[in-house]
Order: sequence, then structure tokens, then C-alpha cells
Amino acid sequence: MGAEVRKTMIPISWFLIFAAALFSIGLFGVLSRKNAILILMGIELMLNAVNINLIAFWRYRDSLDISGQAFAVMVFAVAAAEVAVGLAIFISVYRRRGTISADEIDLLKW
Amino acid sequence: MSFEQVVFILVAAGTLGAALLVVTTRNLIHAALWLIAALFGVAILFVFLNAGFFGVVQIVIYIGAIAILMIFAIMLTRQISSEKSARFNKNWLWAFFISIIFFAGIAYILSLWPEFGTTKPILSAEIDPVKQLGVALVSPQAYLLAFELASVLLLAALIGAVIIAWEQR
Amino acid sequence: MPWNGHREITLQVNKADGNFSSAFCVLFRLNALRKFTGKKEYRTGEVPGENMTDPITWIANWLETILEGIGLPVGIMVLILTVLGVLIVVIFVLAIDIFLVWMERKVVARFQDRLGPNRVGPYGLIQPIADVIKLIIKEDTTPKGADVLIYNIAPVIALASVLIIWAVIPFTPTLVGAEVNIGVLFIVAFGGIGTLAIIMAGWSSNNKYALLGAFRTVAQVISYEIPMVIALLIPVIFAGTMSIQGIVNSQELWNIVIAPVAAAILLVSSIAEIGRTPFDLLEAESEIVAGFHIEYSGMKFGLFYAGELLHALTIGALFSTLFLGGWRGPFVEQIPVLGIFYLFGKAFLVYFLIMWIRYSLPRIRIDHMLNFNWKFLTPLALIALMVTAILDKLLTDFSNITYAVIMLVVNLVLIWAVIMVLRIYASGERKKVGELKPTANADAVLSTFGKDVSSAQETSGAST
Amino acid sequence: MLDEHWLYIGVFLVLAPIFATVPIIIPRFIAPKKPNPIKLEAYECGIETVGDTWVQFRVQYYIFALVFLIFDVEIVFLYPWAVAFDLLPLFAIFEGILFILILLAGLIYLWKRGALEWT
Repeated sequence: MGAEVRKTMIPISWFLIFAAALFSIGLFGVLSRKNAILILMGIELMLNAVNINLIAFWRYRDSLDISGQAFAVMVFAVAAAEVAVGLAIFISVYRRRGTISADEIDLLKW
Repeated sequence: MSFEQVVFILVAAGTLGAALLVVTTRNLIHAALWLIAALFGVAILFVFLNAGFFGVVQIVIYIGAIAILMIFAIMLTRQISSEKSARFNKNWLWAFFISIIFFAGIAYILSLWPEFGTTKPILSAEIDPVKQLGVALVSPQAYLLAFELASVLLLAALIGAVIIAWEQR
Repeated sequence: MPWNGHREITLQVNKADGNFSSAFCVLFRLNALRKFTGKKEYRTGEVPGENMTDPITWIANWLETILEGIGLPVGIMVLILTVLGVLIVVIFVLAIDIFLVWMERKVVARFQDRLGPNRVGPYGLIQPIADVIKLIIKEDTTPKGADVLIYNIAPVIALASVLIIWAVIPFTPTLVGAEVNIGVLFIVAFGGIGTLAIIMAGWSSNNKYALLGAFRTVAQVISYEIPMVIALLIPVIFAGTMSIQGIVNSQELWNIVIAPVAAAILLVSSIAEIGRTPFDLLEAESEIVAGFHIEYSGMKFGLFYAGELLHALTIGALFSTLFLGGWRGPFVEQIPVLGIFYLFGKAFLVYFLIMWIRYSLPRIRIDHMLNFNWKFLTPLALIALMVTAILDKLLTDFSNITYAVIMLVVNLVLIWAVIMVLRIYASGERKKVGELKPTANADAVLSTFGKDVSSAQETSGAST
Repeated sequence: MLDEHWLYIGVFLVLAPIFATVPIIIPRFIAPKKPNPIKLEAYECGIETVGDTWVQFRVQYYIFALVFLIFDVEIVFLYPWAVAFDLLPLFAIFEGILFILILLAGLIYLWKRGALEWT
């Protein structure tokens, strides 16, 4: 405070560890759940962890280099596209097979 | 411990708790609502990173649109509660260990990084990241191609998803 | 402007916008803030609130000196003042909210040639307070099979999401809630959270009507959010910032003059967003018995109701901030406190307009509502956005008056073109309907009827 | 890092739900509580509830939510462009216009295909 330059109190490590934990939780969800929509939710958590990392690196490395933010924007676009198409596929599969359990959707096995 | 750090820890713990509930709860609607809570926590963390724009975009896109789409899909597939079936598939123990190992691995690698504990001076009020982002997104030297490609990607997703989900009457 | 790489431009941006965010002091946090963040302190005479022309800032300064006298650390002092400021805004808004009930009932009564509440207190002014007491002592039921936690949280979120919007609305030149550089999107974001409350209420009630109402609501609200978000882009283009105070500052000339099309789109989509007639399919008392809050009683219902009324006023405040100049008005530079009156005057004017529409028009059908949005409002908003963007860039070198006149003329041409297209469409529709319509001639009616019956028999015969 | 404006919003975020909760808490103590099975039935116009609450919804709801999601994402992308508007040269404006036109093309495709029809 005052004459000295105020530093942020939170080191980058906190954000990175948080993002890693969020990513791991999402990974667990993707690998362990049966319902396809829940798997998609896990993927969303993982994408969010990635976004936290991108923004954190933008903030802590070079605030004038906007690349981190630009990539985060692209992640948003990809997440939206992925959810839209993914859920559409699940609804279509449900209509035909009456289930969206990932164990039972095995059309592409052969 | 400063005020900021306390708030950060509360928000981060809440977010991780909500995320854990997303991947463990049986009721699909509850999972969706916990997902919303986790996404809101992430939005607050974006604000901590001086990226207020991403904080609100997170709420607008993820909570306002993606979560609602998911709730609609849950209603349409009529599997609100999976109480009859098992919560996890048979590989869940493997999944658990993989996740733990993955987290430990990342944490270890990160701890080797010399800049791990860096803190930065507060962002000067004269920098407006949204303006910078706007310039970068349409400047040919930067991200113009990605910007227009994102638009085409979303268009393709729109058309594809509508064709897949649509039932002909 | 030279165009050599985005980085140089970014640096120029930062220089040009030096006074971008530090120009205005924040509600209740004047000098303390500046000490806290190390910014330049105000010199005497610079602060508009040195005398009684700006009592709130004056009170803030006074409180600050007292707290400083006690010897509190700056951080805690800022926190206390912030909490105080928030409390004042929230209580103020909620108090207005209670009297909105009175206003709404009084106005609807006049529209329907009645008197409205006039027994409790002068002109029935105490009526809403009696209503609140009644709601509080009413039994609160939770239906069987409801998801209790979500059922109870939903009304809280419904009201809170509307209240939070008031955090970013500037009241006077000096009395700014929070001047964040994403104010416009902030409003959209918390509007979206309001939608979520409706889904939660509808789902957790375990009632078919509630769920159906919630689904209709969401289909409507999210559809109309698209033209709203597009229309909100236009003031952002004019102001070059998403900060709401920045947008008000940029309105030397009210935005409604240079962008009437965007203003109309915003008003219509906002009315749909809050679900008022003619877009009240989500409640539709006569069809799905009040929709998503059918199972709610007592104060929980009261919160939904309060949230809805407050949302209407919030839309009024928002519309006046973005298009009617917000706190701008005569003498507001000298006496900042006047801004509050200007803002609320305009907000109530828009609110009255919304009520007028509500009590004059019938409800529209869901397919018409969606068609109106996707096939009319959204394309129109996109066209208006493109026209405004190109014109705004082409006219940068012109004087302000020429700019405004050209913008207005182009908007009027756009409105004229839209009306023409609608007329052609309507005459086409009328022809379609006219061919089928039976004439007054009794024989013709009978023959049409008979033909219908015979054709119906034919089809049924064919199907069996 | 938490600047004062965001602090204000944060306090709002905490206080607004509290203010909304108080009116729900008070009736817990003063309102009567006499539940009976009929009072707790779901209210469906006096007729007893038949079947599950999860009636089958039309897929059209999903289609509209889908169109909304894609449009929302695209328009949110335009906000930084609008904020930086004064700094952009004319051709950058046309890049934004191109973006909007792609969006419009999607809308027209859906329109022609009939995906925006309710019935």
C-alpha cells in the first residue's frame, strides 16, 4: 500500500492447483459415470479447468499479450458446439434405443 | 492471511465441492444444478484474475445457455434419477486412481516450475483487457482467422445438431 | 490511424483511455478508496459532494471521517462502507418494490375503470404493507413429492437475481454502484440466472402445470434474449465501453434519437423477458393456472411476485439508462442528487408504458410468439446492428449534428421498410384467410359447412 | 486484485440472497403449520394427479434452446468487437459484419428448413 507497488496476494500456484483439481474431478466423472449427459458434464468441468489456466497465464505472464484470452474465447465456442451436438446425439439415440447409458450405446463397436 | 486469500479459498473449496457432487450424485437434475454452482464458482475466480469479461461470459454462456440445454436434454431423455441403476460404471475404481495419479502428477510437475509462486502487481486501471481482446480478435496479425472460423464452427454445430435432434413429423 | 499490429494499437488504447475507469467515485467510498488503491486523492473543490448538493456523497465523506477517527484500518473501513452502501441500495429498492404493488393495482384499476385499493390509508397507500403482513402470517405449504431444498431456494434466487442488477445501475454522476467494464453483459448474465430460478421452481414443485409453465417460460425467455443481447450491442458501439456509467456519459444526445429501432427491440424483448402480457404465456392463468409458481403460497409466492414487479421496474431503469440518458437532465452537473429523480422518473415512465401495453393487449399464442421472435425481431436486430455499425464507422468525421440526423433518417427508413414488408406479409395472410372465410350468405355458409363435413367423412373413411 | 467495484458486487451477491431469505424465514416462526394429506397434494385444478410428472416434452423445446445457445455464443463474441469499435479500421468492421452474416445465414437455413416452426 502507498508508495510501494501493491502485489496480488494470490500466487499463480493456487490457480494452477485449483485447475488441476477441477480437471481431475472432471476426468473422474468422464471415466466413471454411466449416463452420457453426466459424462458431458465432466467434460465441461475439464474445459473450465483449461480456461482457468489460460486466463491465469494471461494474467501472470504478460497482460499485454492477449493470446490467453483469445484462446479462452475459442474454448467457449468449442464447448458450446460440443454440448449442442453431443446432446443432440444423445436425444437421437434415446429416441431410437430408449437409453443413454454409455455402456449400452455400442453401435460403433463393429 | 489476507481478505482476498480467504475469499479465494472459500470460493475454490465451494467450487471443488460442487464439482465433486456433480460427478457423484445420482439425481441428474441435481447434478446439473451442482454443475451450475461449480461454473458460478469458476466465474468468480475469473473475476479474481481481473478477467471480469470472462466471468460474465461464463455466466451468460455456461449457466444461461449450456446448463439450460442440459436440463432440457435430461427432461427429454426422461432419466431424471438413476436410483435403479448403479451410480458408476464398473471401471469407477480405475477411474478414481487415474484421476488421483493425474492430479498428483500435475501438482508434482508444477512444483518443479521455478515461477510457481509468482505474484504480479495489480493490473493498472488504464488497461482495458476487453478492448485489447476486441482489437486482437479482428486484427489479421492476431486472431482474425480463429474468430471467423469459430463462427463457421458454430454454424456447422447449429445445423448439424438441429438435423440430428429433429424428428420428422 | 496506422494499422500495424494489434499490440501497438493496444498500447494506444491504453493511453487514450487513461481516464476511463477512474473518472467517477463510487457510492460511499470516496477518499478511502483512493488511499486504498494508491490513486490520486481529490483536492478540495474537485469533489462535487463538498456541500449539500450531493448529500449522499457528503454523508459518505462524513462517515468516513468518523471511521478514520476511530482508527480502523483502511481495508476494514472500505468493507464497512461498501456493506453500508449495498444495504442502502437494497433497502431503497425493496421499499420501492413494496409500493410497486400499490401502483400496479391502482393503474390497472384505472385502465379497467375501477378505483383500486382505497381503504387502507390515504388512497390505499398502506395496502401493500397489509398485503405483506398477510403473506407473512399465511401458512406455507410444501407439496408432496417436492424437492424441498430446491423448492425453497428458487424464490430466493428469483428475487436476488433481480436485486443484483441494481448493483451496476448508476444513480447520479457521482453515485455509481459498481462501475465495472462489463456492465451490460452483467445484466444479461443475471437475467439468465432468473431463468434458472424458474426452472428450479417448476421442476421441484412436482406438478405438471408447474413444469409445463417452466418449460414455456424458458423457451420464451431464452428466445427473446437473443434480440435483447443484439440490441444491447448498439449502445455499446456508440459508447465504446460496456460500462453502464460510460454509456450514460456518452449520451450527450439520448441514444433513442440515434437508434430508435434498437430501443424498440430492446423494449419488446424486455417485456417478453419479464413475461408480461402480451407475452405472459408462462403464467397464463387461464391455461396453465399461473405456471411455474402454482404450488407456492405465502411469502414464497410473494417473493416471485415481488421479483416480477421489481424486474419490470429494473427493465424501466435499464431502458432509461441505456437509451433515455439515465440520470441526465437539466442542472444535474451542478446538483448531482437530481440524477436520482431523473432516473426514477424515466424508469417509472417506461414502467407505465409496460403496464399500458400489458392492460391493452391480449395474450398471443406460443407459436406466434416464437415466430415473432425468430422470424421478425432477430433478423431485424441483426440488420439494425449491421447498418448502425457501418454508418457509425463511415460517419466518424462528420459533426455530431450531421451524424445524429443521418442516423435518425436511416433508422426511420428502416422502420418504414419494416412496415412495408409487414404490410405485404399481412395482405398475403389476409388473402389466405379470406379464401377460406365463409361469407354472410346463408347458402354459402351451409355449403362450406357441408363440404367440410363431407370432406371430413371422406378422410375418416379413407383412414378406416 | 479484488478491485473496489467488484468488492461492491461481491457484497451485493452475498447480501441480496440474505435479504430475499429473511421473508421466508420469518413465517417459519409465526405462520400456522397444519399440514394434511389433501393440502399437500399437487394442485392440478382439483383433479387427482395422473401418472408421472415427467410427461414427454416436445423435442422442439430442445431445438429452440440449441439455437439460442449458438446465437448467444456468437453474439457474446461480438461484444469485445463493439467495445473496441472506435479503434478499428473500416475493414475490421466488415469482418464483424461477415461474422454477423454467417450468423444470419444459419438463421435463414433454419427458417427455410422449418426448424423454427412450433407445430
